[in-house]
Amino acid sequence: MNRLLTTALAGVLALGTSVAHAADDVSLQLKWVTQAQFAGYYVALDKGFYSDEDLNVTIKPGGPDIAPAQVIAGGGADVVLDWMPSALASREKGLDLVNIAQPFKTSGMMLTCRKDAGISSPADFAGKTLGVWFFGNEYPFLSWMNKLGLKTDGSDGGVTVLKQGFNVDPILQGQAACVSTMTYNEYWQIIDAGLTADDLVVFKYEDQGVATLEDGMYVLGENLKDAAFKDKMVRFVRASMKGWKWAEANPDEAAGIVLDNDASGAQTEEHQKRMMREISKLTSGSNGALDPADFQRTVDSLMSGGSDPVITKQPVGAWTHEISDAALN
Amino acid sequence: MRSFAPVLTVVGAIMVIWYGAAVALNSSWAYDKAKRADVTLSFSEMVADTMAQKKPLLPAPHQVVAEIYKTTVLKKITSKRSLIWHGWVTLSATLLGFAMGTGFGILLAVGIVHSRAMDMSVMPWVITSQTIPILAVAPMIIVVLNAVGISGLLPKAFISMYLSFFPVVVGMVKGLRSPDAMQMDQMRTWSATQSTMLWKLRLPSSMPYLFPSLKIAMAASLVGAIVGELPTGAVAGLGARLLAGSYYGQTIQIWSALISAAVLAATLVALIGLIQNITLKRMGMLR
Amino acid sequence: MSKEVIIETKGLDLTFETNDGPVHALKDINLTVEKGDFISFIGPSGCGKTTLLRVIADLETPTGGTVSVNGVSAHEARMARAYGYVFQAAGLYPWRTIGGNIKLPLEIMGYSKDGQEERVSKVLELVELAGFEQKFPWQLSGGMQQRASIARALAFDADILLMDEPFGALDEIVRDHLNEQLLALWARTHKTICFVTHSIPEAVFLSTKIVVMSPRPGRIADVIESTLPKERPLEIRDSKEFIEIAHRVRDGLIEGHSNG
Amino acid sequence: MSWIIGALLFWAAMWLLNVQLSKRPQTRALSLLVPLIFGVTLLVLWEGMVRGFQISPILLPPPSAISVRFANSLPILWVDFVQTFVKGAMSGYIIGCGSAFLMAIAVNRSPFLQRGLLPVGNFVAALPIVGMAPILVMWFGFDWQSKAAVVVVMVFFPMLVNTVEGLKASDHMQRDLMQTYGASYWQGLMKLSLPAAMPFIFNGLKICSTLALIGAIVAEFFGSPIKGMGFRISTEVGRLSLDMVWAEITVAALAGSAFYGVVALIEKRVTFWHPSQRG
Repeated sequence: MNRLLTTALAGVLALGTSVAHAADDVSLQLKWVTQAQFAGYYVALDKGFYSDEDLNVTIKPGGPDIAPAQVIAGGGADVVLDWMPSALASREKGLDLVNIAQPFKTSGMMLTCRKDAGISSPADFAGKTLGVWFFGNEYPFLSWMNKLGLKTDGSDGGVTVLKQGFNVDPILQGQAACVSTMTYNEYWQIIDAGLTADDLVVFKYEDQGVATLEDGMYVLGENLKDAAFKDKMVRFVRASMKGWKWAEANPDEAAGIVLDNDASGAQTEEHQKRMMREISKLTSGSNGALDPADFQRTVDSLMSGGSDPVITKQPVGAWTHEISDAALN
Repeated sequence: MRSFAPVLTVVGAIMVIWYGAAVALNSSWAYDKAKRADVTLSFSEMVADTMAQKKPLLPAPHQVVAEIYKTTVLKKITSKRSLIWHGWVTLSATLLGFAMGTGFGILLAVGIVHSRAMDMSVMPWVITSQTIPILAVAPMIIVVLNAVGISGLLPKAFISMYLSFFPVVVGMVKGLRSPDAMQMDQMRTWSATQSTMLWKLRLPSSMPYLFPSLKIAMAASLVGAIVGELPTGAVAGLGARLLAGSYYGQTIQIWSALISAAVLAATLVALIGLIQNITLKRMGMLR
Repeated sequence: MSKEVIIETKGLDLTFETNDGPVHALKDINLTVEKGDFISFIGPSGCGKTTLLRVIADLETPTGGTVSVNGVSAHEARMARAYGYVFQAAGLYPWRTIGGNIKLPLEIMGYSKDGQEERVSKVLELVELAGFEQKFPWQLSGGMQQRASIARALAFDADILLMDEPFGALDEIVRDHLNEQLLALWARTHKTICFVTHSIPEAVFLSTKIVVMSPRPGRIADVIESTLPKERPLEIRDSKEFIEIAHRVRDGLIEGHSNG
Repeated sequence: MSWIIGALLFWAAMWLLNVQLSKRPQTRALSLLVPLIFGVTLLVLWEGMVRGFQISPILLPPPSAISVRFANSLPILWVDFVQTFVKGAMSGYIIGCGSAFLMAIAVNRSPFLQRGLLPVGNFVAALPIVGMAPILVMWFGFDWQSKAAVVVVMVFFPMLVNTVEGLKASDHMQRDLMQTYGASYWQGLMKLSLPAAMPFIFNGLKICSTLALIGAIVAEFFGSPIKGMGFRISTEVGRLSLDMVWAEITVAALAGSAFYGVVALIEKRVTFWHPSQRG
């Protein structure tokens, strides 16, 4: 109700300033719940960067069972945030997702293990239980295990895979030797729960050479044929990147803005501030344009899957610089 | 007083078990922590620790009560951290879904009672519909409804409706068929039409069957609203509190959301009970 | 030469505590039942006749006075399975066949399997239900169900039969028939029967002794010894003697009522 | 467009057929045929609408695609079925209903406990127990044990309330009769209270049979090994294999209906004497 009111108000204000034409509506589907991971968009909304661009943006929080690709296919959003592997897999299913901007330069994904479970290097994984997120987030893990030559189907000599819920309980309870974590989020939940950095070993996907591109902006290819839509996206990307850079420069304020927008009221200030700092490390290297080399590395890693690759053929037209070039230059 | 003492005893016993379980479940974490800090815990220190952990496996009752107090009384109702606000979000979806489910259920029951074809073909599928795991379908329902431009309260209410229409159909089919042959024949001697029979005989006689069904439907509707909030992300509502609590390991928050949901359910069911008493008394069906 | 006393109550008193205050159900009941008697309790509803029967059966505990059955307390008598009890309704278990229902008390009392079969067929013959052993109660008419419930009360060796308005819900034709059968049964088995009814002709036709009761509080207004012979065809109800006794019962009822 | 019109026409035709069929004297075959025709009609309508409106298979696949996927994925579906239904739902159902039954018998002896436990039981039965799933997964680990635990908690109170209610169902006269026989408590329980309670007990068992599968599937959303119906559903939605998701839902519906049917069949056998079954 509150949000409706604010958007309505924003609409009225926008009308007041530029009576000539109404603001363009854009809806953005996040990949996960409202948190500092998406600070750039909330900053852009809060600081008026979107309305400066004459955009009326609605941000839809995600959740564990929201598949952004499904939402955009159903027309529930104009832009979605997704991970490259999942987006490419969706492309193979016939959904024409195109990356228009990539604010995240580096991956924040890692596998966090307990030292007392007897793990010091990836060579120790065999026979252990590893917690993994599914729902389209399992692809980087699967290609990594492939690279290590470890089976994930539960057969001998491989690893036992556990579908991790949306928390880090399995490692706290000792049900898994390792769990998937993000540098900015779950890792700190483990620390908050009482384990110390000395108790843990972390393997960053970035360091293992299996990193994939996270949290890119994707739209439907057919929409890009529409000039008006393209123009809208150019403005959207420009405002969003402005938001991101502002968030990097003012992490504490950005975290505050995120907290204001969290409808669940479950986030804590401490956690969000810390998350914002970690997120800044991941976004700082990007101006918003996708680096084709990063793309190719992701594709190669996904196609190297031996008998069961995540994607089977070289994707064509999965990204474009058209929007980011127009937005950033 | 006679009826309160046993209830209080049982609740008291549950509390004792709860506290005992809290100590038992949380103690290993307390010892773990102490071991890493290189101190030894006395028993009383351990118990004190298990009562006051930030993220206990099982929070002690007073921690939950304190959390509920903090998030209801001490927070402004409009605050996003207020449980009352979240309760309201869930309640509105529950009530909307309940109303839709009840309406749909009654219509379906009327159809089934009046048409043999409907009775034979629809009824088995009504039962089958309840074996579909709604949580699995919930995200898809929400996405599909989104695609046709429906979002916000309605998708959740649809899930509530899906769960709540079932008991109403079952109860009302029974209720609408409850007038005996003599009463029906009596109506026929006055050459009453089907609709007169429905309004003057079938519906009034179905009331004692309707209300128990409504109670079940209300509880089911609340479950539906909460389930609807789970997969749609931690946006708002008690389900979102549950999810966010689980996501961040905030067990105290999970329990306080659970208990609030329980209180909400109990209140709603009691409300229907009250309406039931008043209605049935007016209709002379209650001594 | 006096006969053996089977049931004896002295100064029996029973007060129920209800939400609307105490209800004085029985007051100062003194009663003696001798072996082979057929006693009827008659009176308007609420006069405590059923309650009195239930006290004898140890289904209610009196608040004052004593009851002895077969020379022991009512409780001991119940534990010794001294009587069979027939309720107002047949009260057969719908999930058991007629045979199974009659076996029920036998199973509880630990009769042998063979003994059970033998008794079932014997009592079914007594109540003229032979051949209905495999039927379920709901497949039988009301009168047949009530006969089955009498058979159930007869199945085990109890010398006393307590019957609480057993034919109250049946129509007159069936009732007459069952009354005749009951008399024949009584003659054959030499049981002592206590019978609650609110029908004057039924009481007079069946009993050797009629206990007239009056309400609020329930007490005995009159005890009438029947002078009718043991052999009683239905036509006896037209005899002068019968009508005379019926008159006395009616007078007793009216008097008890006006005193109350 | 032709798909939509065709489907609607088919719907109308089949409905008329059903109306005609239902007017005939009722036979066993007919009472199976009519709902079957209705079910097929629904599927045809679904197929027609999906094709006619060209709904993306990522949103809603047509039944034909689902059945193809179903037929091609039998081994996976079987593994998931065993994991979720046999291990999770069934063991939880048996433990939950069994312990609730024993508890009810224990409570039955004490009117004090009955008066105390019934309101509390009713309160808990109305609880959104689903919310306990994350907690129980936290306690009992991620494998089927935690799913069974969720099912136990879900079915316990409905079963308890129904059984306690049922044990009180024998009427006064029948209990007095047991007294006149000088029957012991256990004799009274075995010969009277339990048989009389059967309709209520089966009511509880039927309610719990639908709850059990839902509980087991929901619990898998909060952490699971990489098999199970709930795991597959949530994972395949993420992979946009909606045909697989619907294949699992089909399995769930089939298993759930079959389970319900078996319980109902046993009920018919056991409570043949009850007016509702004599029909």
